[in-house]
Amino acid sequence: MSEFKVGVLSCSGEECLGGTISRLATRKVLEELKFIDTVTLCLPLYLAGGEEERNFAKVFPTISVDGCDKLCAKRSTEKYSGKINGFIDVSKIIGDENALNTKIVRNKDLTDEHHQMVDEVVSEIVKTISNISPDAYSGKTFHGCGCGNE
Amino acid sequence: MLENYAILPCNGLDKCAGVISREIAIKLCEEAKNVMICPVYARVAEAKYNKIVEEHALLVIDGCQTRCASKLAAEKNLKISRKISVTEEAKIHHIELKSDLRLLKNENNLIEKILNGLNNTDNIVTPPYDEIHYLYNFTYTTFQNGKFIFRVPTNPKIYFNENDCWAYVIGNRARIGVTDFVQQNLSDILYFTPPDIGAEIDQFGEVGEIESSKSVFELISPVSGKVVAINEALVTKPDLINENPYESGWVAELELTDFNSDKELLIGFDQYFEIMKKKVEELNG
Amino acid sequence: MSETTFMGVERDKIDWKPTIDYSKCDYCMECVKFCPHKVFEVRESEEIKLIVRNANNCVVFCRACSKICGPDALSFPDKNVTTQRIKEIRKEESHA
Amino acid sequence: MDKKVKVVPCSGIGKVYGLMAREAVLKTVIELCPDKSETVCLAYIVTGDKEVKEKIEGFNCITVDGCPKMCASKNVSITGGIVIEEIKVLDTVKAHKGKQFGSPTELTADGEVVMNEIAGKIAKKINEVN
Repeated sequence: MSEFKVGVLSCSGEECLGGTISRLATRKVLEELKFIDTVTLCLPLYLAGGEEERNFAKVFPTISVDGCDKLCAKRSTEKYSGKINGFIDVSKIIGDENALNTKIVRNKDLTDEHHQMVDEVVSEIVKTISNISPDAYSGKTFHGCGCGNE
Repeated sequence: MLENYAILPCNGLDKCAGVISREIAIKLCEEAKNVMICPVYARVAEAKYNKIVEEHALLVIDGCQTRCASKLAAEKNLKISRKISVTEEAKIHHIELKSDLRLLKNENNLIEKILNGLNNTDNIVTPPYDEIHYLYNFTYTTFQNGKFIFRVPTNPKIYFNENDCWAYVIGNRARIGVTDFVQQNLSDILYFTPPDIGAEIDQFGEVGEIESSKSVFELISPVSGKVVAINEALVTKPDLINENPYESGWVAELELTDFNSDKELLIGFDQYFEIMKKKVEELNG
Repeated sequence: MSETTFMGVERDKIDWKPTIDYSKCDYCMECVKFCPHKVFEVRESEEIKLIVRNANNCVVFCRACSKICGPDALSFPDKNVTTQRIKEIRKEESHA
Repeated sequence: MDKKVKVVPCSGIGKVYGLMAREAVLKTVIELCPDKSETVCLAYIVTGDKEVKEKIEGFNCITVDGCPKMCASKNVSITGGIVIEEIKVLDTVKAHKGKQFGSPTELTADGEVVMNEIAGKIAKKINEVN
């Protein structure tokens, strides 16, 4: 089992395309890029009492992927878990006019062009993960858990 | 005489056991004041039977081991009062069921035996049973895999088998259930099929079933005994098992028959914790 | 797999696995899809298309595959006999 | 404008039920009831920002949750929204036993069926109040 697990939190925003792209790119990193051991975390669980999500982000390095410059995922993670080891603003990659499109949000409406945007965000996520300082992985001991990650 | 029951047979058409389930249901309705529930119609128009189910105790007759009738009852949140399985009954009476779909001597013989059994037992739905107070102030030891947290209670009165089920033993009773390993692997549990109240369970015998959209898990009893209660709350809220499989998600309560001997093949927290950790690692490694 | 144990007994010594009744099996392969432990193996090009490949992977006392088997083609040993046998082996080994 | 019912899914990213909730809500607000409903980013609600609070506080909201943790419902309530209906994806899923619904990335045809059913339930509720 890899010691280098990384949490990825996407905003999955429902109001505009940026949110959908953040979600799809995060899923793609999880499903297709096996050399990075990523774990997706549910943002709304932070407030709804998700012990597992909160603990994970406190102990493992975590990055956020946001659809627009409101950076909801980044800010909430900082608020509830204290730190973030990198963040991505999808609107900076695909441009505001795309990110803020409120008409095309559903998976079935996406075109090849949109899937290309997803891939661009995927490479940005990979880059961000590889830039995480090795220090972020240390001190990841759990209190009294004897976890199997060693 | 079995009376005032709603009878739900599987009515399986492609197997002898299913055909027998239908015949038994017909006979029960002919002989006494029982009402039939058609499984096909119940599936598409359950409201049709609401009143009948409210006013009658429910007898479920499963033909083969797939137990479609039980599953249908679980899916529709119906409370089962009695349950029989034609396949199990055939084994008990040493009658071998063939693949023939017509009822011949052999089959009629079994039908008669099953009907006798049903008509000659008391119509007690739930045997009287005294509540034992189970204290749930467990301390847990946990380990984490990715974001998933696995907990195991350290209470010395809780015994485990290697099939990921536990028994919380107090006096001659035990509550049983599944561990976090099962709950985490199944994910959202949608269906619960409880064991029958009054059923005699051997150690390592089947004692209910839970199911998510990922998989089905058959509970393997750590202890031998008679089922005296089931966790009724799970019938409508099986996800209580996801919430806490050791406390609100307990499955059934057994009156123990031979715990001293059962204990030989049970393990405590220390051993189970290590086994579970290894299982999680193998699954994810 | 010889290092795996069940209740302290070498898995190899415990007779617990499904037996396929080929007169009933219709090769629907539901059991293969169901069992996460890869007990079964599909052999597309052979006459007998399904075999019990990794008997020792089979979880002792688990009979779940037989429950999903439509044609009732899977059977298991008598659980009480297996339980007794495990107890005996444990005794033998503790005396050894 | 402001009378629009706010429909908020959990959009959980770990299980297919989160995607079902999300797609059902998007179908409702984009296709079925565009004039009577709109969605609000749940991630935005979680931030607790003043602007998003104004969008939710005191408004009729329908939440759609994919798991018993009820994230959408809880977060909308905390932010002051009036939850007029809590839809649970699993309630609808239960009636479709033995089917495969897809992944958190993509729904199968069976997944689409359940998603459409949920969208129908949301739309029905919207039409009742509006």
